[in-house]
Amino acid sequence: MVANSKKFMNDPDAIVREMLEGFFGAHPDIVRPSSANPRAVYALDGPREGKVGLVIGGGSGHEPAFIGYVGKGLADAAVAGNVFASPAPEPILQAARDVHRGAGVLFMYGNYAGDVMNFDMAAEMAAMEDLTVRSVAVIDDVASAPRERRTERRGVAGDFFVFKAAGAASDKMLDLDGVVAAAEKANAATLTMGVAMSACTLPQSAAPNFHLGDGEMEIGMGVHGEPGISRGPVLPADKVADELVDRILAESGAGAGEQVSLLVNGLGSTTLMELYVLHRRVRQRLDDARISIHRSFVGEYVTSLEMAGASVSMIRLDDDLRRLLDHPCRTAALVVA
Amino acid sequence: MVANSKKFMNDPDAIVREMLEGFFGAHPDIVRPSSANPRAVYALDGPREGKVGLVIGGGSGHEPAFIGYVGKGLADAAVAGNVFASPAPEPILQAARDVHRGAGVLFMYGNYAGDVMNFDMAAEMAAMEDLTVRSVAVIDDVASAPRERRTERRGVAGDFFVFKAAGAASDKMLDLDGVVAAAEKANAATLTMGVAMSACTLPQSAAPNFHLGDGEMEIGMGVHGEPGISRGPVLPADKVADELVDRILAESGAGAGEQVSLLVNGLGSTTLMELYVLHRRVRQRLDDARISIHRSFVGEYVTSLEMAGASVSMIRLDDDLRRLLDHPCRTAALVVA
Amino acid sequence: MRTTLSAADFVAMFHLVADRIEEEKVRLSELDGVIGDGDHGITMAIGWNAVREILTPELEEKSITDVCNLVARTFLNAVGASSGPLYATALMRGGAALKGREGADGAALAGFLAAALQGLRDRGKAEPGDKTMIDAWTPAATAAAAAAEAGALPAEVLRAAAEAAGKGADATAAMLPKKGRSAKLGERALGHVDPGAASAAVILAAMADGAARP
Amino acid sequence: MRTTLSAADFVAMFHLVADRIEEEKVRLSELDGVIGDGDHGITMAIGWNAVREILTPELEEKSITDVCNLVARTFLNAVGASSGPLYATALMRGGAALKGREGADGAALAGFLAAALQGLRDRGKAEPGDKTMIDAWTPAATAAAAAAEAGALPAEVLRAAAEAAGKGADATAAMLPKKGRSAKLGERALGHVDPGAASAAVILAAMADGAARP
Ligand SMILES: Nc1ncnc2c1ncn2[C@@H]1O[C@H](COP(=O)(O)OP(=O)(O)O)[C@@H](O)[C@H]1O
Ligand SMILES: Nc1ncnc2c1ncn2[C@@H]1O[C@H](COP(=O)(O)OP(=O)(O)O)[C@@H](O)[C@H]1O
Ligand SMILES: [Mg+2]
Ligand SMILES: [Mg+2]
Ligand SMILES: [Mg+2]
Ligand SMILES: [Mg+2]
Repeated sequence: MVANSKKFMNDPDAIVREMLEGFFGAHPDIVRPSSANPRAVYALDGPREGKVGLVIGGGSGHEPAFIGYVGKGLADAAVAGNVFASPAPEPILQAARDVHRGAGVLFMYGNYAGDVMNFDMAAEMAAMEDLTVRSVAVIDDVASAPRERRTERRGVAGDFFVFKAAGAASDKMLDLDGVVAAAEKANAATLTMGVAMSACTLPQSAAPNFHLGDGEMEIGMGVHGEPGISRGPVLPADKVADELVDRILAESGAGAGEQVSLLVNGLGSTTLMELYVLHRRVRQRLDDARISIHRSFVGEYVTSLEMAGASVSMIRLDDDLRRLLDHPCRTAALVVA
Repeated sequence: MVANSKKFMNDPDAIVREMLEGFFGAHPDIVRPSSANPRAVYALDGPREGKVGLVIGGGSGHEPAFIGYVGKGLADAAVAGNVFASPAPEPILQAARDVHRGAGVLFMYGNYAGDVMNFDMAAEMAAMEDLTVRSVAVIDDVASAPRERRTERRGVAGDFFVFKAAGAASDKMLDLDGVVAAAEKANAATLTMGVAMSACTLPQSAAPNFHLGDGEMEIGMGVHGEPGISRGPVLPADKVADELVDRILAESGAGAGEQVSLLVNGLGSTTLMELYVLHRRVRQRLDDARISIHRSFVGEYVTSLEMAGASVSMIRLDDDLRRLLDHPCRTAALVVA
Repeated sequence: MRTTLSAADFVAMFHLVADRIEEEKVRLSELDGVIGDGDHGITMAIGWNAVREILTPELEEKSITDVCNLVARTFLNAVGASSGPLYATALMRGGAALKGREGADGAALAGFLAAALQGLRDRGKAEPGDKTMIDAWTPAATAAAAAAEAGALPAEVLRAAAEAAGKGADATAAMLPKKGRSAKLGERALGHVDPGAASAAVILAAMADGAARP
Repeated sequence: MRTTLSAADFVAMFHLVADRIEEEKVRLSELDGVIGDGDHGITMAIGWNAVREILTPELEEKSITDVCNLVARTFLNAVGASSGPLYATALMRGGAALKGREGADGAALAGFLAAALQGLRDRGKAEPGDKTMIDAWTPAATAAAAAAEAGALPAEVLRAAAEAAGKGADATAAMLPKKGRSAKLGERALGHVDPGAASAAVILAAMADGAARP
């Protein structure tokens, strides 16, 4: 396996800026740029008086996360870091200022040391300006730490469900406590496990960012190639799905008669055909467990450049969370009508 | 460049069936299966009395095309062939019967010898059953034949625009002539050119389906690896975009003050980041030509398994076509609200 | 050697075709990878494997025409693609040419092949020299007619057809493509054999071997 | 050799750091590729190249503290990631320790490094032995303090720190990771040097070389 090191790019050092320019040019009906904050994407008609401002963010290279989730009904702003690197505090703080409408701001991001440090520094700086800011770091990756240490877990594709719930809560004009509560509830209800088949190549380097042998896959690998639970020969799709589902079901506590929502997420170069083959087995397993699926999302929601691999995320729903997921939104990556 | 030959699959001979099962299990709110026609996907609430039935189809491996474009406001049915192989006449005919509501049926597919033969056979069989069927083969790929022989051109990502226009026309209850006219108008207004960076691997074979050298790209290559216009070293993104736009603009006749819609489409393993970098340049070029963009679509709309590459499609709009593109639809791959 | 071929012989021949196509699958896909989309071997194998499933002993009781029709429909539905309509039409036309016959002699076999070729041409609209399977089937039908004219037995007619098809397939390497996925390739296709022509030679050789079995 | 380092010397040292990081970029990313996400060299180079841009002659007129603060903020904003907050905090704390000084002697340099280390620890909450840059900076600060105690000149203090950092970085190969992206790696990280520790050694060596220039 050789990662694809051929890319459509000009200057690798300019790739994030050029991506953002391209994004604004493509979706002027959804987002707007700010010359004061070139690393942020603002919702055109998101922020409004009395609404909690939702700022999400993280490293670039995970598109459509995070910029694709900005828009009415979801995030008010996304701050983009360099590829696989948290954004710096300055643009995060600026975004907080810009989306603040008197009801406070919520920062949301995947739980990585870098993101935590940068968003925390921004929150400290915001506090000095008397902006009320709270933070929720998504911790859905079951493979990244045992249950007893779940606050150490990484945030991966489950970001999608947790952001969606918080965005809906904020769009419904819940107050900051209410939005934080919705985010935390979704965060606690969401579990993800992934599997990687190949590495990806960072735009600035010519080499794959990790190595997986021919015919090898790694179960539980993180979206940046962080090592997972086990590495071994490529298994049939149903076996892979079983490994992911077993682990998720064992932890979730979801039982017969309950309802969940599913995300079968592609990491970059895994085909939709394969994702549906995986979904087929995941659904069989949930049917067997008499857990019903309220809504499934299948496709690329949180990627790792052109890595080959997939993840399964499950959010255990109650009426509240279901309503939040079904709440309308209009973003570049997701339209719920 | 080595194509990714590791896939999430069980039995390669069962992959299309398993994909479809996964698709139905994921989107029961949008599509339904038919036990009488295991290779077809039916819209849950598409077909209705007096509405022209729209049946689209083609080889599998291009997901979300074609199954992802089935639903209210777009296609009433999609028929899936084997990977990169047209579906057979039997399931196409069955779909025609099943979506027929007294107003005739329109078949739409990309213009490939195999698809033409199979859909034509199905149309002949339908005629013997007194079903009125018309056909429109999409011919958007400017690289596949010179303008004088444009009816020989292949159908690639522009399928998306042409299907969308026809689906909207049928949802607006135009009669068969009207829907055909809308489809043909969109077909004439849509031009696409693509570029490939790597091959893909068919599920049933272990080898890439064609060869592109390290550091090479091919401009004008088709979605199955059909050779294009020129093969050479990988160019900067802006140069690639220029090559595609030059060719499209030269032919389209779109001039200052006009409006178009754009699709920057990924073929499989090209990242969204790169697609936005391409869109950036395409938009600069259209801005320079004072052509305005009504709506842009950026992402994977018509793929070639996990091929790396991209295409740019442009549809020249008038008021009619714009209204058809903006018409609401709800499918697995596209929600317009 | 048989003087006429029965429905059971056709069943046996088609069995052998299925086996040979499976054996040649990788080579045929590789040929298609060079000038097409890389699936021809896979497609043919899917089709002929589906045919194998319906080649039951009961089928031997049916007429040659019925056998050909059933094989045609089975192949078509399993395959689609370009090969599906082409071979389905060819087999139905070939089968129709043998309508009402208990057994097919050398001349009947030549008629079968001529009708099959006409089916391919009607369906695909390709001309000889377009670098398609037509360039294997055309010399095959011609050679079969000549052999039958000379009084050859069915297996000999098929052998002549198979040899001509092989030469015809080889000759496609020098042709510029005009039809099918490789049509856009132009000069770059020079030097490469057309996969559909190559598989035609495989099919006819299998039929000849099947007919020659004791 | 200088007995004290001025703001201009700090500017020169940071220049050299930027050069050395650029040279070591690929190696550092490769180290991160083994146990992290493969971007450490890229990240550090982005940051230090941004710093290079602001290292203008005018800056030499400012205080050491101001230079450090400006470098810290520039690095942070260019980088984000883990390294951004860590080094920004370290540099601000180091700069603060030199507040009001025209020039920094050996003892002041040791104080600078001790304050920087404390900044890294406050920001990242990593302990020695967690297999991070802390395992290079901790022995570096200790060695610097010992050298200063023994009356070493600034360049000698930095040299002692750099050598200890190099050894500290090498020693991370034997450690199990506890913080950062590689924390999930466990046993598999054994035998591999932590990229952040490796870059710490590069930075300190560059500073020592810069301080020793005539
Ligand atoms: N119009 C046509 N007439 C005759 N043969 C054709 C025609 N188009 C294609 N072929 C044959 O079909 C072969 C390719 O078949 P296959 O790979 O199975 O289908 P597809 O082109 O759909 O991938 C070509 O090598 C050629 O011999
Ligand atoms: N909490 C921490 N405290 C100190 N150093 C840390 C911490 N987390 C990570 N590091 C250091 O950061 C390095 C990785 O930096 P870098 O690759 O630039 O950032 P990222 O982890 O965001 O990709 C690690 O090798 C480690 O030395
Ligand atoms: Mg990183
Ligand atoms: Mg094909
Ligand atoms: Mg083919
Ligand atoms: Mg890193």
